[in-house]
Amino acid sequence: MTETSPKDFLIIDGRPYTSRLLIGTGKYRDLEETRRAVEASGAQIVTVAIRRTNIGQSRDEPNLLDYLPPDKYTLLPNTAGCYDVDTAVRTCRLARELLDGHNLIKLEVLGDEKTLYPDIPQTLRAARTLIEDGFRVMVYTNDDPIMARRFEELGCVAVMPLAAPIGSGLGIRNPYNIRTIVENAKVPILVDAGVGTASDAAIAMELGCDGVLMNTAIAKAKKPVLMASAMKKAIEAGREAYLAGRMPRRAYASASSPLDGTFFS
Amino acid sequence: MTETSPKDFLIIDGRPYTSRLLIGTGKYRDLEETRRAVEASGAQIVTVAIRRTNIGQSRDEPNLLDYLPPDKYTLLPNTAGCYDVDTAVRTCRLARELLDGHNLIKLEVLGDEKTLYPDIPQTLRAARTLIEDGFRVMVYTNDDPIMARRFEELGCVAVMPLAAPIGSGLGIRNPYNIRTIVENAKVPILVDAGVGTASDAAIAMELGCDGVLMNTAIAKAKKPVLMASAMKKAIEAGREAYLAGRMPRRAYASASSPLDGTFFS
Amino acid sequence: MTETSPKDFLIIDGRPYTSRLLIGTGKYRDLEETRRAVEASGAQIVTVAIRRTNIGQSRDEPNLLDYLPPDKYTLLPNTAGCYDVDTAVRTCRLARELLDGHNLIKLEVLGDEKTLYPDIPQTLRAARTLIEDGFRVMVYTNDDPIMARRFEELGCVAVMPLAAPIGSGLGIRNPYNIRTIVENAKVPILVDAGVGTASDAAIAMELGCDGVLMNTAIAKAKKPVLMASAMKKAIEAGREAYLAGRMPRRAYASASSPLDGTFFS
Amino acid sequence: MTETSPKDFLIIDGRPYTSRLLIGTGKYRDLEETRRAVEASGAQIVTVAIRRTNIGQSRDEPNLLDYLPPDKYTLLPNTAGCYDVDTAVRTCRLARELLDGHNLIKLEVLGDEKTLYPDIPQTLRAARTLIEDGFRVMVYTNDDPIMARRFEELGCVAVMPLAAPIGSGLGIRNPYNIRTIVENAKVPILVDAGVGTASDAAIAMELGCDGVLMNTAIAKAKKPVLMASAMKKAIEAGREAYLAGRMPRRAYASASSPLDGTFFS
Amino acid sequence: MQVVINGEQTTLEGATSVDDLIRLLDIQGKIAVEINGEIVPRSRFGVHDLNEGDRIEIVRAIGGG
Amino acid sequence: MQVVINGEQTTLEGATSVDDLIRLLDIQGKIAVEINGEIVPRSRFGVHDLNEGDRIEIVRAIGGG
Amino acid sequence: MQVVINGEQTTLEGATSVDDLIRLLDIQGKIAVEINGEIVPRSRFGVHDLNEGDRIEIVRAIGGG
Amino acid sequence: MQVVINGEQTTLEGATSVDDLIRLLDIQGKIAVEINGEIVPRSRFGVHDLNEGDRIEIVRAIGGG
Repeated sequence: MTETSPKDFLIIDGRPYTSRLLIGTGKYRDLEETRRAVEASGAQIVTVAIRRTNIGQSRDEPNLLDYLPPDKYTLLPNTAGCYDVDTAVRTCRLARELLDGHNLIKLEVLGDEKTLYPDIPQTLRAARTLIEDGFRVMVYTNDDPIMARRFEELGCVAVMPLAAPIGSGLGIRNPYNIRTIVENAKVPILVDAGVGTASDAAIAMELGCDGVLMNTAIAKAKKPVLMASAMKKAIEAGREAYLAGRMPRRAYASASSPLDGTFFS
Repeated sequence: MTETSPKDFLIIDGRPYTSRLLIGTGKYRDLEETRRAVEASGAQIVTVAIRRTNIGQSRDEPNLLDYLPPDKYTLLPNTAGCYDVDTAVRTCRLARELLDGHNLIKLEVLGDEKTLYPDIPQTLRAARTLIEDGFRVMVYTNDDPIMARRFEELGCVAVMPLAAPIGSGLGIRNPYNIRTIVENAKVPILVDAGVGTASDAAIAMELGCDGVLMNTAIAKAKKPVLMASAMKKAIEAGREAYLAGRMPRRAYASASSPLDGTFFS
Repeated sequence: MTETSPKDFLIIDGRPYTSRLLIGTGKYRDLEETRRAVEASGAQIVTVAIRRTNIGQSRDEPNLLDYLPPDKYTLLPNTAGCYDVDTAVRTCRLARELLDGHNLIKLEVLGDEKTLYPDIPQTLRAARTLIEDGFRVMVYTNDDPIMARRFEELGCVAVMPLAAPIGSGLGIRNPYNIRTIVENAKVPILVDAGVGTASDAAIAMELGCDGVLMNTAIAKAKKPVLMASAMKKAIEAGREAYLAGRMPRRAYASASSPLDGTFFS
Repeated sequence: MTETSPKDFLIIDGRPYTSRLLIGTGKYRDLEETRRAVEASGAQIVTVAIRRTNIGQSRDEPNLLDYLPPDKYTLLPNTAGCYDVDTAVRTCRLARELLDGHNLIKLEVLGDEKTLYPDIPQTLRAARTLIEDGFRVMVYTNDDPIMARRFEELGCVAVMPLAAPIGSGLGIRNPYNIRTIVENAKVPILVDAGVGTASDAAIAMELGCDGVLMNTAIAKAKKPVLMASAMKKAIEAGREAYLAGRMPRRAYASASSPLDGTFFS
Repeated sequence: MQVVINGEQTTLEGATSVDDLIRLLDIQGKIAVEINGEIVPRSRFGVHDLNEGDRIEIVRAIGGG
Repeated sequence: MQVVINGEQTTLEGATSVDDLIRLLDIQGKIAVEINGEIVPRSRFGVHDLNEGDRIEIVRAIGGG
Repeated sequence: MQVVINGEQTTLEGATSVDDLIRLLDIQGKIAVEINGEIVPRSRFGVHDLNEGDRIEIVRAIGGG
Repeated sequence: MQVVINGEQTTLEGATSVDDLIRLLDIQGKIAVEINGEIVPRSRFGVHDLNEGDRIEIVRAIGGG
């Protein structure tokens, strides 16, 4: 893809990335599988969770940071599991301390456990607080174009609409909304959650998204490392297709071979 | 994709191919663009049309075979534009003579110009005649699983159901049929016609198809060479996703981060 | 629907029907439920199967014809369960004798038990034989527009493409093909098989079909009689929507209330 | 539908309605066409807009209320066209005065003119104010299940998620969300906006919605009165299908006629 | 006399015509009959004689899709 | 007296109450009136006096979605 | 001699074999030839004589889908 | 001294600073600490004294989506 790779960077908070695939690190068999999947995916940004240490048994626990060194990857702490503003904000502050002042975070404030959809009003409040506190916020939101713009106006560095419920693998439920969000946006739009297989990721990119964040689709495939490779290629394929400009759809057929000079015509 | 590439060949008529993307050579601006697109696509099998020479003006006409040398590519003559058995059969015989006895051909006998759908009864007769005459037939057919099996029983070396009308770019109109055809098949199933963009190709492969043949989706993209690269990656992505085994779909959400030890829980 | 009902008849083999819903009589709990469902559906044409009498036990068997008197309904014998030409043809001849010379029949020659798709080449031969023998043939076929036209040219009085496999309830898998068939047709096009719920039937009619034949969608609903009523209304709704001419689709929004004079504007 | 009609009422704010189709009164050629469409639709609740009188030219203007007498229909004033809380609230107060204390209103506070999607945070504030002021609020919202529950908790008497942008006719873009909203709800859920043709309305009802509000789909059909009749039947068909319990979907076929005793078997 | 009725080998005693057969088998309701691949019209039930080895099909209409 | 009616600067002569105003503007049919952001109940049209600078809104119901 | 070449009535002078014809028409590149519905192998271009009324097809490979 | 560590009531002996606490609990690897809702910077682990009733959170990074 020599035509575009030189200039086709994903830029988040002023930093350029060649990979448009962001992946989560949950749900893998072990940290070694996590490492191999991340490698196969080519991801440069990986999300991590912040959790309490298990007092008394953390002694020989393998450490995620040893497998995904912060100097090699952009670690993106996320507030998954937070259902209120206070918890989300405190989680971000602990993450910043934990990662030596690193202030790029992924904010999610969830509405309920059935859908894991965001609680929009609380997400708005948390985003405001975090931005004032100097965080660079990538925000998980629903696919409402009006809310996406609101988060952009608020100063979020990336807006991450869901394609379908987290972990559902249902693909892009409403391409219309995603496209509208992309058309209105000045910050990167990353589809977050809902991708189930490679074509879902390609579709997100063909809609004009700047990237895709996924976790379950890779971690819960029968062969996670191979699926990670599939996703890497799907993201690139979708991006290139978007840049190449697809053929127009036609209701009827159109011959690929010239009719002129048809044999025995 | 080290896990699979060593053994993951597309085998057609006993010959192994590493690329599962077959492309047509029509509708390009010129033969140089054709060559660059074919190269970017990684295709090893390319279709060609057989047409009358333009008496008196063929002198300095550039020659397709100079751009796509038969020693480098498997040229697949197709009978595009034929609407009856006799024309299709004679076209194949001329193609075989033209290509020094090469007997792998793509058969299509069309039903009308509006849909460019195959005429199934005539296609059956033509396939029978060609197979008796020693041709190795890759057959363009509709997406009817019963007919697909019939062509396989007849001795076709590959069955090529349409995804949508030739040149329509509408994508896989009926994944259900394609999947059923794949489940029943012992010969390679290649989706032929209808692909419009990268995700369409990925979906075909995720359904378990052995490959995809396309022309317009690449030739009529705004940037054909870049789209060719996108298609190469999409085919590989879809194939790997199929081999990796996608996550199960779920009606509801499933957290990617462990709930256990959730902060402030 | 006073605008249209006077002239909006479904005409099959020269006979006008006010109902465009044809239903099958299989899979019901008993003949009484069958009768009530047929009544609620408003169907005027009902399909019946021809089967061997159970020698020695037929004595007090209730008789379908007592529940659906031929003077009240057009009974449509179908060749369901036939996998070859000879069986289908003989079944039709027995049906004609059984129904006192009634020669309107529904022909299906099946390809396999997994899909219950038609075997097109055999269906063509059977149709030819039956038409020569004076039958009025309504033919079950796949959704290939070329084959649909072939059956019309052959002299079938109605062409009945499948929407999805018999008994699958998957709805219209390929609206594109159905619409193309309708556009080309001069005889009534009835969607046969695959409808699962009311909206599927409405969609078939909105595509321009002249009617719909269904069985499982009603018989296997939790409340068959109520579903029969739903289908009656869905068919009428879809037909009226088709005749009324739907609004154009728009990629973006359009206010329903006048902007002019907006309050406080 | 004798099985259900006696008990199957749509109950809004304690008042029972036999019709589940609500329609808007905008975009018609004239008030006479409006009246005929409303009549054909069987709607008992119709939305109206509140607009400034045209000073000096209102003399012989026909009056909507003469065509849709409040004693015959439940007039539902809506705040279409309002982009902020204050305008929406004042519009509702004027509507209440205009309709002699009638306090059932449809609230919409819009986000932008391109999508006409609701501005959720402002809609929340307006709803709170109006409910405190004694209004019975039916609220137009996006299809986010978390927000739908929030509006229910707030005390709205009906929640009206959009199916697609107002006036787009794109149908139910995200059935998954609508179904989730319905599953969680204790108040009536009415699909508002986006319906384009009869089957769209049937699908909304099959998802379990309590009703549908539409305007453009009827007013902008080629024959509005006939489309109104189609919508009436589609709503009833979808409701009955929902109550009847659809057949299960099957990946493969299932014969409608008994195999036992198959002819010549 | 040995015949095949609806696929079953059967020994017939005292049935010479189709009418006899139907009475013998006590078959009720509307039926149609085919013998050796040929339809036997209802009008000929009384006069059509059965022969050794006849392949007889007796069918009726039932509920079907 | 200068007032704003439905957004238009207007000079009023000989209208002291809302009733006067409606008669003056010759407005037919059912309406509702808001003055300076407050509803004026129909029952008070006769007694509610207009004042210099009032912002008056006069609305009616029309077809809408 | 009158022949039909690729559908066109043509008068040929001084061409007896297929080789002659190709030279005469100055056709470059790889081609295949059919005469009266039968393939003429390239190996026989030199020896296959043309006859009055022959229907001759001369084809090449071009880009196609 | 009674404190709450990661939600658990705990009795602490011989730990006055955060450093002491971490040594006492034998916690390895990178962590962050919050006491009574306020972050304790790693740089102040040695000097920040623990008090009766402190609500202490000690967290680390793990795999998450």
